[in-house]
Amino acid sequence: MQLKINPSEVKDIVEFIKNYDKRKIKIMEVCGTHTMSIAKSGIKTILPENIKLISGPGCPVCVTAINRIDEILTLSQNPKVLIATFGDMLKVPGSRQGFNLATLKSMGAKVEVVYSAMDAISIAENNPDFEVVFLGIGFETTAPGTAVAIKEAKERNIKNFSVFSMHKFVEPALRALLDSKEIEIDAFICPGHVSTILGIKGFRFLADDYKKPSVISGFEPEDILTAIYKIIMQFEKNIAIIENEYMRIVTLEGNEFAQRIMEDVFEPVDDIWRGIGIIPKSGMGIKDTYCDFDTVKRFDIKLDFKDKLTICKCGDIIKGKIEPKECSLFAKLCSPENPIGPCMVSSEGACAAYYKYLRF
Amino acid sequence: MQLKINPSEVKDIVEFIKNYDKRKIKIMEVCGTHTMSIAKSGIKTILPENIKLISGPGCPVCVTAINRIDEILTLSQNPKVLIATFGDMLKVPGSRQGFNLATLKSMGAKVEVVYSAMDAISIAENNPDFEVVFLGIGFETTAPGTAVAIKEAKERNIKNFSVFSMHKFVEPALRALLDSKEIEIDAFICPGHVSTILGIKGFRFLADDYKKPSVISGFEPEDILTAIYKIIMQFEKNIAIIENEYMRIVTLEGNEFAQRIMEDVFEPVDDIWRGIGIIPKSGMGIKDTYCDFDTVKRFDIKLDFKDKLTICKCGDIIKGKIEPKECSLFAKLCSPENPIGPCMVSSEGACAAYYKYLRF
Amino acid sequence: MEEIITLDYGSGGKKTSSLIEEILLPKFDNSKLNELMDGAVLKSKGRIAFSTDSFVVSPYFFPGGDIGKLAVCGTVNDLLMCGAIPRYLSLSFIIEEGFKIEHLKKIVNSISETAKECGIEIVTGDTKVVEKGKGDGIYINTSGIGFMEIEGYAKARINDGDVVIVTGNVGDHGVAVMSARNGFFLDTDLKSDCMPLTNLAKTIFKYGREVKIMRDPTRGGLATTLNEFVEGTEFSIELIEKDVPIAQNVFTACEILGIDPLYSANEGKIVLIASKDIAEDLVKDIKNLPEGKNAAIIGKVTSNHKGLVVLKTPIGGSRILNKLTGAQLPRIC
Amino acid sequence: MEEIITLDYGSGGKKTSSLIEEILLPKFDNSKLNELMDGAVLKSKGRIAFSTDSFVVSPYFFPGGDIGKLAVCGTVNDLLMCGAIPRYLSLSFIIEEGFKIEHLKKIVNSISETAKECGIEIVTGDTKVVEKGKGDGIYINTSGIGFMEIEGYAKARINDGDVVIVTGNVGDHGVAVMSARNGFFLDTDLKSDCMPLTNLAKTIFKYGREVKIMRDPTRGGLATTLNEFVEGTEFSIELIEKDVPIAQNVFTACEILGIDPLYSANEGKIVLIASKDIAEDLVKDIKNLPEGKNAAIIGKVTSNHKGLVVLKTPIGGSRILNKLTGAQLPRIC
Amino acid sequence: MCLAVPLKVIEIDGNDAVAELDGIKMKIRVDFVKDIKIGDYVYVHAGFAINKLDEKLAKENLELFREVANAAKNKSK
Amino acid sequence: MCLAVPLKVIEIDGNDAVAELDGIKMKIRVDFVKDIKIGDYVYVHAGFAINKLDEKLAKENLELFREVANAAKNKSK
Ligand code: SF4
Ligand code: SF4
Ligand SMILES: [Mg+2]
Ligand SMILES: [Mg+2]
Ligand SMILES: [Mg+2]
Ligand SMILES: [Mg+2]
Ligand SMILES: [Mg+2]
Ligand SMILES: [Mg+2]
Ligand SMILES: [Mg+2]
Ligand SMILES: [Mg+2]
Ligand SMILES: [Mg+2]
Ligand SMILES: [Mg+2]
Repeated sequence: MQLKINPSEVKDIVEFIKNYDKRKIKIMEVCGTHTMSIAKSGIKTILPENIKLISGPGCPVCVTAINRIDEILTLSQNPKVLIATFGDMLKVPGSRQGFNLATLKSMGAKVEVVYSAMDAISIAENNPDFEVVFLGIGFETTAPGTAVAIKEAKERNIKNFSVFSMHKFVEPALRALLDSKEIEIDAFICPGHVSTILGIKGFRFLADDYKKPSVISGFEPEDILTAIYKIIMQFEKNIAIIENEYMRIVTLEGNEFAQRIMEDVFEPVDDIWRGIGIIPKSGMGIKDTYCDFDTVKRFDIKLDFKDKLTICKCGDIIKGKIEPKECSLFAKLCSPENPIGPCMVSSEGACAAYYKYLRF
Repeated sequence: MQLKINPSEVKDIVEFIKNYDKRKIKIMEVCGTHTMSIAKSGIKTILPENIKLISGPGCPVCVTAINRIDEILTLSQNPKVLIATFGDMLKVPGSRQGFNLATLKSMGAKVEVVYSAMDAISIAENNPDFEVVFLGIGFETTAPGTAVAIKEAKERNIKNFSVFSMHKFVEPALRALLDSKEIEIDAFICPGHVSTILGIKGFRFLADDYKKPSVISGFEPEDILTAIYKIIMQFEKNIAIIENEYMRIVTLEGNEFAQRIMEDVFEPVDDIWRGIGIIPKSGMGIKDTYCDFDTVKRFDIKLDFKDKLTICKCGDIIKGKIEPKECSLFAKLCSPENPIGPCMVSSEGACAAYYKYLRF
Repeated sequence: MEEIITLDYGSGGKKTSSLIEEILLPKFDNSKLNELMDGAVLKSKGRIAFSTDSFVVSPYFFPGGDIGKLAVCGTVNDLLMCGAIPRYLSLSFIIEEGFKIEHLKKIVNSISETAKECGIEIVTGDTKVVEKGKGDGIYINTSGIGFMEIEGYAKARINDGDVVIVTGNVGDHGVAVMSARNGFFLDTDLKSDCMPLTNLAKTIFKYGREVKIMRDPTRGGLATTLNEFVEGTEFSIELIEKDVPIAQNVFTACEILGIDPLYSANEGKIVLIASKDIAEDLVKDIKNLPEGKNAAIIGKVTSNHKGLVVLKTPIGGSRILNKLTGAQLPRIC
Repeated sequence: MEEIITLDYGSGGKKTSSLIEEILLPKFDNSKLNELMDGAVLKSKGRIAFSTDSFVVSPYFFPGGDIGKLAVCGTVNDLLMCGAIPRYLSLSFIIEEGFKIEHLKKIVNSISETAKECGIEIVTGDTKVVEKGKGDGIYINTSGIGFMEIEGYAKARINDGDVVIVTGNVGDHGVAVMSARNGFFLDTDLKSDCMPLTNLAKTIFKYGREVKIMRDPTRGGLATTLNEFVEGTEFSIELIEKDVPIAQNVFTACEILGIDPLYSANEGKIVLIASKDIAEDLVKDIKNLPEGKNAAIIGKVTSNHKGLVVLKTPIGGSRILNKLTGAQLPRIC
Repeated sequence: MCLAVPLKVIEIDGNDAVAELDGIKMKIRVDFVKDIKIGDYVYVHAGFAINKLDEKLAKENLELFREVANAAKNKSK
Repeated sequence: MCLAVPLKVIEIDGNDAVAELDGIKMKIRVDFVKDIKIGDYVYVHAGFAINKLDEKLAKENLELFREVANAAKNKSK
């Protein structure tokens, strides 16, 4: 199936954007995968001065509070516990310098990288002597998979499996950002895969409630360039609507089965976001029906919601207030080899993307 | 403290024995450590034709029935079990070709070599998730140590420690050999360290009941040569008494404390000896008071007492009926690298000693 | 019972001898090794290249090869990259007890066949056995000696206007091994490119000093090797993303796992910098070899970004291509 | 947190470079290594000796040395035993993740110091990191090249009437390491004899072809090496037990653990066979070196027991001394 | 946020399925993509199909790119 | 059967003790060798002292050897 267009056609869009100088537009790409794709394709290097792309709170690793990381690291020291996690979480630093899952693993903690929540269930079955804890990170795209795993664990009566849910909803975070008024965002590139689950309706609030031109976009360079083009056009036409560029997979209503499974297992709870703080009803807590599979209850973890002091400016970066190079640690004390903040750890973190791809 | 004499003085004893040609004497050295010492010092190469030293049933590894080895190997496959053993037991073959504790360990079984029964207790304390099974082998010299370990485990309420007792009494085996009349033994070199525990009185039965000249001997070449000299002298004088050459440590009554501890923990049970078969009251069973620490009860092992067919002639060797080189497998199919029988495994086994030191 | 390696095989005694005599010597029959001395005594010539590598690949059998083939190719290729013709190899095993002798034989066989293919003699060796749980089946070290053919490959000779050439698709080995190891895929056609670079290198040698430097981009992949070429120099490399040859299935596997083929290891490729004048001819020559059919000019040396490698993307953007920072891991984000 | 090695250090990227540049290069400063190429390009000369060994000693720090010192001495000594003067060394690490960088530094330091002492250059290297639980802290391979000084040490030249010489007490290393490892002892003065044999070997070289063969009796100990000398030949060795030098504490430790010092590894001794005519002089010369003060003639070559080593005991008996069969283990019997 | 790739479904067994692209086959779950059949393309994220990729819509997407490219070209002039 | 070596007792703490010979120190148990004191020699088997080695008796043992040696010498003549 053909999914990509001819490079020469892409060039026409590039050419237009490059030469667009009519107004300043600050666009937030909400999704970390967009951040990554933008960086890898060099889109920032072809944007005119007046168009800025800023990274939003859409890297699940970056928004995870250091409090949670510390709790996970502590849990990993329990000799009965085997942590199953997406590779993304391995190097996120806790509040003690040098401590992360990778270094603790190298000192003996049991940590396995999985590709799917279902893999964690298999690990639990194959390691009956361990308590397998799956780290549930991600937004509405990832959470339904975790929900399936929890339901399956219950059905199959798997006793040594639980989920440390740090799943989050995108909307409350975007609303919090827009409501705070600390920052100016003129338009949004909306996360294509979250939209696959939530549907176009899931991001309508950006246009309806906040009057921000918004385009749901795929992840190829031509997707993103098209989205930028469409945002410019909205400004040209002086309208603010939600558009769907990612039509090959995103529908109006989204994936209702996935929504239903997610709602069956999770319920909105207040949650803390790195650098943003507590956002009401922004986290996905595991419902009581599935409390046997809730790591927090199983290990009686007293979740800490205090704002931990950190020198990292990720919070401001996630909020679009500053660019990575404006953090005084950037590329000095903080680098992908020795990351201070999560934005430098995740390959889709804004700081990592900037560090790796744009420090000419 | 000086314990050894001048080599030139030893030569005088050697010279005498070398030239002694008055009568044929077949002496059994009961103890495997004697077998080893005789082989290492080359005593057999200086004996005249008419004096023969034959190895007795005094190698604890050699006399352990293949049934027990099979049971141990099966037990080692239990993933919760950690076997703690003297190094001696590591390569004793079970009835399936190639299976021994060393090969099973190399495939993942948990096996640790200890120097003392007390080490096994420490291992149990340091590995609370494992069931530590100590393999109790040996005669009256070794059994008191195992008894102390069991008593200590009980006192300190150690829950994951037990002993697979294969400890044995020397006297019933010697009586069985002598009663069987299958073999001719003219005299005995009695085990010096067993005598340390049992005292001279422990071997008096050889002279009193069987009229065999017997000398308790230490393990230096001069000890053994002196013992041989004294045996010759008994024949010359036509007497059969028990003499104590190892006077620096062996007393008339032996070590009564050790005897008492041993009696407190163990009781005589019928036991099976490799190649000899069942000898009544020859084994040390763990008394009911300590049944919590009895591996056999703890793992509900159905001890097998059937004579297992084996091509190995160790039984005949232990009984002094044949010499190693008379076994058709010796140095052909059976060698220390690939031992068929236990006499080839233990460094003090008669076959191993012969193979290693005497195949000119 | 299946025959396995036990600690005894590493004790230096009879079992060690039997391992050497029954499994190793018959496969590496040559008079230098047969002496079983502490080392081999060899004929040498002028200047030599000397290289070493330890191989710890998991799984030790993987699509396209095994640790034995890899261990021979790895050192042979490093010697070639120095401008030398490989001649002698040492071979040292660290085997975990419990390793199947059948597996060892298979590995030894592939070592022997690869060595023959490379025209290299295995002249000295060593075998150690470590306890269960203190290894990963088998680790192999090879060290090699080659006789110098072309001297002076060095980054100091890189110059503005030079071009960057790669002899084939990049990323194959790393992706194939990662897939074989992590079991995320049910089945793939991915195969390691593990092979001796002898013919490729000999073709390149013909261009003498027109070739400035070459290297086999193993761990760290193409991106890391290119960075090593220019770091600390006055020059930068401009890499044209669309010109870098990548097999479609490697590309797809990387997309699924969220990893980057430019950082994925190669074990049968050369990346080199050559003067512009001969670049076309050289690529043509390389393409004439079956293993060079996907060779391509993938970039050029400039003075624009001192010490950096800059990737030109298909949409006309550019970005920095750094050295690898940390092992590549499958990601969901 | 204490700095430790993580998998990233073995990924071939930035961390690998930093390991090399910050920990390794400063200690092994030499122009060949600094190039950081795939291998080193070296001056050679006539005929060379080539040897390899992997070192897996546990514990890696032991009384009298550490795995680093051992790794340098081991290969240096093997080259000397070939009749060569050691010149170049390769160095390859297999490090288990979680290994303390402080420990690595200590080991690297001792490698560097030992290399200096031996007058050998470390010219090429490699570092791999394996997952926790797939190693034992650190394994090291060294391979070495030496320039031939005396050719023709070979068992074919052993003859009836030759004598067997050992340059000092036997069994030290094996017993010291076993004691350090198994913790059966609370405390001992046992120390590995690990050291370069350079001066001893050079002294022996002076006797040219009057020395028939020599070897460092490492794994398998004196007994195994002597067997290797005569197995498959027409000759036997008669060893005089009382003349074999053994330190009192080594003897005692062996008695306690039930092991045999003649099978215990040495890492700083030479055993050799020389013609009778020069034996006394040679021993005198060796004794003049501090490391040779316990040297002794310990036996002779005869034709009595083709291929065997026969031990003459103090009481006038004799027995065969075989090769080691299986690892030595502490015993109670 | 969420990497996802389009793969072709080649086996289905309840909520388990096998998907393939360029010879790379992987087990996936299709719990929330109903009425799926062999030959369908799905976007897979973290082992789960998150939606079907409709061939018709994919074509429309391409057309959208071309329209935008055209419009951009005209506007640039 | 039972290797045992004579070691010198250098520390005592209840049934635990430390014994030494030629600089080699090891923990031993002295459960069944009572009235032990520092400086005593004991025979140690598998970590347990099995008996004290009496200096006087050791001398007698040496004398025994010598007597036997003497007697043997005379008999050989
Ligand atoms: S550069 Fe590092 S410390 Fe600064 S904001 Fe980014 S991640 Fe945080
Ligand atoms: S040679 Fe082997 S098979 Fe024969 S009796 Fe001895 S141990 Fe048994
Ligand atoms: Mg998304
Ligand atoms: Mg005894
Ligand atoms: Mg050697
Ligand atoms: Mg190399
Ligand atoms: Mg290499
Ligand atoms: Mg070696
Ligand atoms: Mg290379
Ligand atoms: Mg060597
Ligand atoms: Mg060596
Ligand atoms: Mg290397």
